[in-house]
Amino acid sequence: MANIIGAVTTSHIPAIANAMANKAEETPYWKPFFDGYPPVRKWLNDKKPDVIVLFYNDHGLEFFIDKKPTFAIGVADEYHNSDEGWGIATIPPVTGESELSWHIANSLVEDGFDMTICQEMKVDHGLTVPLSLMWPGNEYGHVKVIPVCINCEQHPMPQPKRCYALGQAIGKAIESFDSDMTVAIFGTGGLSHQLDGEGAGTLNRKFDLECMDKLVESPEELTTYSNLDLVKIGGAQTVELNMWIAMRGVLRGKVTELHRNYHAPISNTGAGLLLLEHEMPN
Amino acid sequence: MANIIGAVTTSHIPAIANAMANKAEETPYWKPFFDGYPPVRKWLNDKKPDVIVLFYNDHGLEFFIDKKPTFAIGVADEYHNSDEGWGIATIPPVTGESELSWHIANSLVEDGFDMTICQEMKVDHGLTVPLSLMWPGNEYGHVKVIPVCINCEQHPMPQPKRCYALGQAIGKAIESFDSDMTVAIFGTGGLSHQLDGEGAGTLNRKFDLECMDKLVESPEELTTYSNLDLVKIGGAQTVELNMWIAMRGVLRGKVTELHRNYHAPISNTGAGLLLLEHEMPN
Amino acid sequence: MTANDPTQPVPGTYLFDGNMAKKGYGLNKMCFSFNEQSARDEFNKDPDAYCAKFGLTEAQIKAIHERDIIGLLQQGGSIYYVAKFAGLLKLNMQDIGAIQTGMSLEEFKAMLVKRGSGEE
Amino acid sequence: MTANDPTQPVPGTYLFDGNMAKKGYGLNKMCFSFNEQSARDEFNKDPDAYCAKFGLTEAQIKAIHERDIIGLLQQGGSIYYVAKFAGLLKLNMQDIGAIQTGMSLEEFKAMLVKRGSGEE
Ligand SMILES: [Fe+3]
Ligand SMILES: [Fe+3]
Repeated sequence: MANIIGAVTTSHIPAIANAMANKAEETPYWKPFFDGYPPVRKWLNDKKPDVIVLFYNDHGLEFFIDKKPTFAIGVADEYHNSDEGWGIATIPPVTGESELSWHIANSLVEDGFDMTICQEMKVDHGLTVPLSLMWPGNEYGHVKVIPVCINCEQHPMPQPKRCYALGQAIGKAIESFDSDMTVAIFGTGGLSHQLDGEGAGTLNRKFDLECMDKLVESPEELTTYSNLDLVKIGGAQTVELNMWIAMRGVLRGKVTELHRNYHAPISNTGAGLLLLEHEMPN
Repeated sequence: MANIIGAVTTSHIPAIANAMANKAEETPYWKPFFDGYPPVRKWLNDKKPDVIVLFYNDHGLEFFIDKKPTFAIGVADEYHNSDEGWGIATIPPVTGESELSWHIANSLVEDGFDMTICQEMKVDHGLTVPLSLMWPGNEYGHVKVIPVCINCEQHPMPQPKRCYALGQAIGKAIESFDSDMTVAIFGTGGLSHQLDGEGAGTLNRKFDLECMDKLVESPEELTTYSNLDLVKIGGAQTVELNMWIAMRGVLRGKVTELHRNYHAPISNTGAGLLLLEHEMPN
Repeated sequence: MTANDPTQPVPGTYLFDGNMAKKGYGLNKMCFSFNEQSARDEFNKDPDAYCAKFGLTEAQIKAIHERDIIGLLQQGGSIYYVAKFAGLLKLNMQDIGAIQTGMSLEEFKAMLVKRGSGEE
Repeated sequence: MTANDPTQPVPGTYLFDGNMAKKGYGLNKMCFSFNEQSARDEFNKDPDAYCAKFGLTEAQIKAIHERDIIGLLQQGGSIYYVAKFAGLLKLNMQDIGAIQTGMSLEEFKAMLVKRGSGEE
């Protein structure tokens, strides 16, 4: 069975890509954010996971509302980034892992998850910014990435409890894959923020910190929120918490927090970083 | 609440459209097939359902395997047919019912069905042939159609039990829609057939007739089949039975068979026709 | 915060749901096209002709002309696609945050810093 | 029935699963394009150039040349897209049924009639 070695959560906003492009990591504005990352980079370099299962949301690069999937999974050997219209640099191709991807897709559909299965899919900043953050200089070509895309744009969106169940089903699928490869899980996006409306700039530090605690210790509590609850508490785009919740669904047994950072605001968002390991029950 | 008044199952193969275009309905080959339809047409003309929820599968007009949804639902006000590459005539636009469509989509995602929601979607013979069959001369413009598209092309496909559950959830959604409109359900495709491989021409009359019996009296028995079972028993494309099973999930209480026809072969398939009503429990 | 749209469950927020997705379909499709440089160029050359191509309503065209972000949301714009229009105008998320809240950019940023530090 | 591919769970059947979908991606993409008359015309004008455009493998190009339906399936073709190639050749489902089973069209139809009547 493939071995799930741990998980990472991180923000994925485009402003981070611009800060890196402009070498602004050490400026007073960005330093408290970027200072959180070295321990996570070190963990990734030490543990060298073969595969990253990465939960993100597309922000209108690959999917349009002509045909909007609730859950999509990539099953390709390679994914491409592309111009998103606001001038962040396009990053090099991302390596896929089609065999494990198909295994997961088969298992998910068998378990009643109605995936949209993608052999060709452009990946946007939701997926690329975390890779650039973890492997500066875009040195991520050796890592195989499996994109799992959750609708965070158009209501109806999958509820937190459904996203948690998706994570659990993906965990089961990975564990049943006949291989000794190691897998790390990324939950990206969030935390509290609102981009649109007179409520733009909504941000809830207290809630974000509570979420990070609960994500480690009592994730089931997060699954009692509805998406509308999240919008009211943290702002319209706080629904991106669903990617963190999905990530947490993959982990089993006792979960240990190895590292944490929280800084707000970065652009309009509360930026949380977690590094987690779990002890699989036998 | 909207009122589900009954259901119809029918074949949807392109050869039917060609037979109608060539006015071949009365030829010895086609007569036993077309002779089944007048009672169903009469029922539709008498009952005049406002809306048809139509389960079908796309055969490579709208969806390609670059991004293949397990379940898709249309939420548009109009749908267009288009050239499918083998020369069946394109039919006039199909009227949609976006308000009820969105209501169903909201309810389904809330209930944990991971729909791909489509505001723009070309509909192929899987949807258009049943309309042409029920309203000869393509006089279907007054009926509002909600397309529900089930993957029958690429494995992994949703299992029969998942399709039945989808139907049940759609039934619940329709019943919770605040309107006095009437709704009929169409399950299309099937029954036993195989188009590809040395096994092309597989057809299982006995199984088809059993399916029709079970569909009326004991649909749960059909949900114990896997898709692989269906392939083995009736041929590779027998998985289209899933659209009939989904239709049956929508019905509740005592189901009455008002009319039945079965004729095989039509082209490569066993062609079944059923007209069902149900008595909603209070 | 000025608008309290009674059809919206959260004040100051335009939930992008089925109603909005239907209302804003052409507008969002136009903004989605701005992923391509050639589309941005074509829009810049003749905004009205480009809007017409996507069947925008008069209210939507007016909001595009006036760079009225709130107006675009009210007319069914999804923030993800409206952001691409903002990108074309060289405005980032904080710029449009300021525009929508009626603050100066500095005020908007100061509000975020306050909220981020838990002061507010 | 000749082929009994040991990787296939049902003899005479090529389940279109992930392996096949990956293997046949370019081939199916080409056949999907045949929904458009312009694509069919372009293929007819120069089949090899059109196959090259979609990166078909040598085995796939050979099967296209030879109108080898079984070969196309073995090379990852999905019957729904292969049917569009058949349509371009003016072959219908029964024609390709006969080709695949190695029967004449009349034999294939007679087999279907027997099965349909429950005789077989
Ligand atoms: Fe995001
Ligand atoms: Fe079909």
